[in-house]
Amino acid sequence: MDEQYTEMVKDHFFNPRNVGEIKDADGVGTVGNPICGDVMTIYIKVKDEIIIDIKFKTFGCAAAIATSSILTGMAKGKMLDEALKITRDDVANELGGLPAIKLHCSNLAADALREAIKDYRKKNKR
Amino acid sequence: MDEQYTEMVKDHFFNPRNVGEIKDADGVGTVGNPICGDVMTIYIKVKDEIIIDIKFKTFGCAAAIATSSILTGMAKGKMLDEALKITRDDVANELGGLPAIKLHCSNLAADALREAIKDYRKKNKR
Amino acid sequence: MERIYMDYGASTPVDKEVIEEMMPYFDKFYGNPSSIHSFGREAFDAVEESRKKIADIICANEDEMVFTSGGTESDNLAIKGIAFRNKKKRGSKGTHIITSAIEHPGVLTTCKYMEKIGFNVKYLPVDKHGLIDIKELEDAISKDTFLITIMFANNEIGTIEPMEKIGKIAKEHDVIFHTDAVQAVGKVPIDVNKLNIDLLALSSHKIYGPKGAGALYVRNGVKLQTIVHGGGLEKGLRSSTYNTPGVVGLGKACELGKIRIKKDMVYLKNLRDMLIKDILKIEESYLNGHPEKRLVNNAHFRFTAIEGESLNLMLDGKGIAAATGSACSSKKLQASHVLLAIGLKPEEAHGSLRLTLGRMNTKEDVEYVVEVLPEIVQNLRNMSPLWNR
Amino acid sequence: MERIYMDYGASTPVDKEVIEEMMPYFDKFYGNPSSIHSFGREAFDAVEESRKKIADIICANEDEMVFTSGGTESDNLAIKGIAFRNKKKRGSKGTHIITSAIEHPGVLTTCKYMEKIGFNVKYLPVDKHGLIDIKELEDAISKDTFLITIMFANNEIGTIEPMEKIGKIAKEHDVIFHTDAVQAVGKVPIDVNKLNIDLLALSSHKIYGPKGAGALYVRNGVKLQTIVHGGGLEKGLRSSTYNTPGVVGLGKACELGKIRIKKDMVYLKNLRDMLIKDILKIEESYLNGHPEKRLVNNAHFRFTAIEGESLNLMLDGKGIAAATGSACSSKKLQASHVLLAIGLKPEEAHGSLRLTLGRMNTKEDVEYVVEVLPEIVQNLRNMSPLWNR
Ligand SMILES: Cc1ncc(COP(=O)(O)O)c(C=O)c1O
Ligand SMILES: Cc1ncc(COP(=O)(O)O)c(C=O)c1O
Repeated sequence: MDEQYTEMVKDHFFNPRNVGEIKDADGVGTVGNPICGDVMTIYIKVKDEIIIDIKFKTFGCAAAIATSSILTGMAKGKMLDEALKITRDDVANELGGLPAIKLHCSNLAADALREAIKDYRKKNKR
Repeated sequence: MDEQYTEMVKDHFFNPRNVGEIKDADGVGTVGNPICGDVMTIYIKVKDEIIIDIKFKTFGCAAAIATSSILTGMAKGKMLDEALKITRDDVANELGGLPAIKLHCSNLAADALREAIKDYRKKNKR
Repeated sequence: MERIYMDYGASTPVDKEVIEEMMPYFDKFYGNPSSIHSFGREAFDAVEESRKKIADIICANEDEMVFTSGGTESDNLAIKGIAFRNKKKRGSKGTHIITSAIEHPGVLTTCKYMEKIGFNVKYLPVDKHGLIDIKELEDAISKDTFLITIMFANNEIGTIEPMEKIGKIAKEHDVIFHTDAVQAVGKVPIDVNKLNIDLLALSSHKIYGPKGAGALYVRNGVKLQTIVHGGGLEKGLRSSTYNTPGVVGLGKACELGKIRIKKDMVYLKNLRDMLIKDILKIEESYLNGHPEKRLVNNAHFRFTAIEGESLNLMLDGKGIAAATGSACSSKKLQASHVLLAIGLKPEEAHGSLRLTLGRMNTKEDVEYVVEVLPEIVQNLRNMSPLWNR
Repeated sequence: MERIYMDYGASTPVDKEVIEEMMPYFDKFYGNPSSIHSFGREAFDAVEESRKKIADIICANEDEMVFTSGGTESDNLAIKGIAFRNKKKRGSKGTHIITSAIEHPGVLTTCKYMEKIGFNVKYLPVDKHGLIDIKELEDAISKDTFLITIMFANNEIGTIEPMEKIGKIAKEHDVIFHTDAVQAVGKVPIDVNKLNIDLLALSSHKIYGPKGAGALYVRNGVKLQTIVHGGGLEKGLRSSTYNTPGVVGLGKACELGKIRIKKDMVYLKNLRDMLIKDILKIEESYLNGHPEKRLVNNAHFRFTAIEGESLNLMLDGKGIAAATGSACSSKKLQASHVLLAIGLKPEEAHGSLRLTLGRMNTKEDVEYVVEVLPEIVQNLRNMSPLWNR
């Protein structure tokens, strides 16, 4: 019945990495809905198919903020194809797990990243 | 909601007066039923219409024993006609009250005395 | 780190004097109060003395109090107890219950269950401050209405409902009136007779008593069906061995509550108003609940573009314990029904913060909260895609 | 006067170690375990740790335990919880419940209520020792039977029912098996899996824990309807703020119980057998209950021609706390249903004495009781019109 946040979640919540906007982002992805209590925007800079910079803005609970923070760290420096493979489960695992009820609703970062990559590819269609 | 025994009840329960039998009693009265948990027998010696000795035997709860004890004290030395006037309420009052649920079921002493007097009068019909 | 507790609405520490009073009943006077021996009698006496003290805080008679395990059970016993009396005993009444949209789950979930098993329930709406409309209440009453259950004071936004008027209407229409007064006891003077209250739920752990103890006031003459069947204590209304220490603790808490209420009210209101005044200086911050008709210890806010769980955890990181009506902090992941009922949009309800004060709070506590909060709100807004300034 | 407590079956003192464990949860870790801040989390952790300890004493999983306010509520939740699941969810089962004639009122009164609202209940008789007949149980099962509820050990005469056989039959017939184990826990080793028990009620104040706390074991997969509606804790099975000190106390009591059970059993059995041997020397005294299949701490007697309340009060006068099944000591003024069920006549049932031993009793206590009792019995008999010798 353990429904509490791990130390890792707390660390990323209290000291979120890569917070902010990238004004001249190559791709931007937003998921979530304020009515449900979670909105996430991910900004990426891409060079040679590599994510060279990534930032996020998140409205949501501690899980939403922590998953945003860790996901940005996981994605930075990755090839886009590799980054697309990051799943919600990967994110949760990297954080040492999430409370069951948070697993689905607040764990949106991987989705936002996929949206950002999609946005980048749309803009940069060959 | 006070359902506890008064000090007076406890005194008469722990130190019952007039316990016993009168072998050559002039009147004997028994009331109650072992199934209900209370049986009382009152023995009286009568001289010139006066109760000159009285004893009891009681099977029953503390209230039954205490009421037997105090009743015998109240009746001793009384004229039969006076003794007949002793009611259950008189007995309960003399004890400083009884718990409500004991008021009716265990307070049989006055009835037993009446039976004893009736018995005496039957035997000594003029 | 020093910690500051401002969540007295969720639970209170047990008062030292209450603990002291309870202690002997754990291992000295441990007899079962129903036993006839001396160990039982000393426990029985303590239970009955406590009954008087508990009745006293709401100006009731001691024989009108039924002990329960808490506010929730009291609410359940009140509502189901009246409803499950067979129809004949309820008189010519039907199956209609009137309640409000902002009740505590102890009442609300029970009412939803009653609907499921065939009763009809009217959930009165509230205005933007959380008040029910008396006219609407009166209009809702039909010949089928047997129960009005409306809380004394709301646990989230602190709004105090018009008890006297509700009581008057209930009496006029010969309808039983139950109130969940869990948050009000000790913070609002209560006289069940003046207010025409028939049933009243209270809980120990909100008034510096131990958890796991509560009581239901049942006006003499009002008949209930028990919901915990057994040996038949409490005139058959609630079975199970008396929780002697719990009852004694609740009794002492009520006694202290009665003595201290005036001082408490002035003291808490003063701290509360400091909180409200200073917190509302934050940009796009709003007070929820009624500006005046509110519990002296309740301050409830919302902040645009941030989410309550995060806000509360950030405060927790600074040692401050508070609460929120955010969906994310609840197991059901739904925004507070109270905040929605006062007309907030879900996204507004998410950004809520409840600070509930208690006897142990000081001016310094308030100053610390007021100092720390703006920066946290700012940090979260800087992180929020909904805050575009 | 020195007092001797031999009514552990009615309630126990709280163990010093249990009190110590509980204390911080009154005024140090007083947060509501459902709150998200640090005060809440430390309380939550304590609750969950206790859950493990409680599950452990009956070899269950921690997620199979539901906290309640005591044994009575656990029994109510078990029986009503299964019964009120709608028929479809109960499967093709009907409305038939099987119980025994000697259940505690927590079960018996609930069953009587179930009858009143349309269920059918079979009350299995018992033999002169208080044992149900397994064959009779099996014969009573029909396709409509959805619940067997038979106590583990009887609270009056101490008889231990054939749990393993009942469990086996329940399983074979696909019927839910609930047992009221309030008196057995800590005095009989229990493994709910070995015994095929689906639901098991236990109570804290019978095992040196605090009053007002209990638990219901609910086998994984067994679905219940809640009886206390509210915020939806305990997987929706039991709402109301967690009684943290109560839960912690129950947890510690279970932990100690598990550690000490072997020693306790030997120690208590030894004292009990001394009691029985010496008390049966009294003329026309009889042991009630089973000679072997009985709780290690239970000695239950009857004495011809005397009444139990008087006997108990006389013992109380000598500082000895005991119990009786006499009508006169009960609010209902009826002789114990258990004593009648084992075939005693009402007048025999009146003369009963229950001595239930506990950890704090000593050999000296037993010696004192054995010394004092014969004289009291003699005095009462001398006073009794039913004793003619
Ligand atoms: C208004 C209100 N009613 C009922 C309750 C339930 O009380 P308890 O936790 O004692 O069951 C609470 C607190 O949780 C409350 O605030
Ligand atoms: C066998 C049995 N079941 C149930 C109970 C009720 O337990 P509680 O007093 O905790 O409600 C008791 C004790 O009173 C008991 O002995």
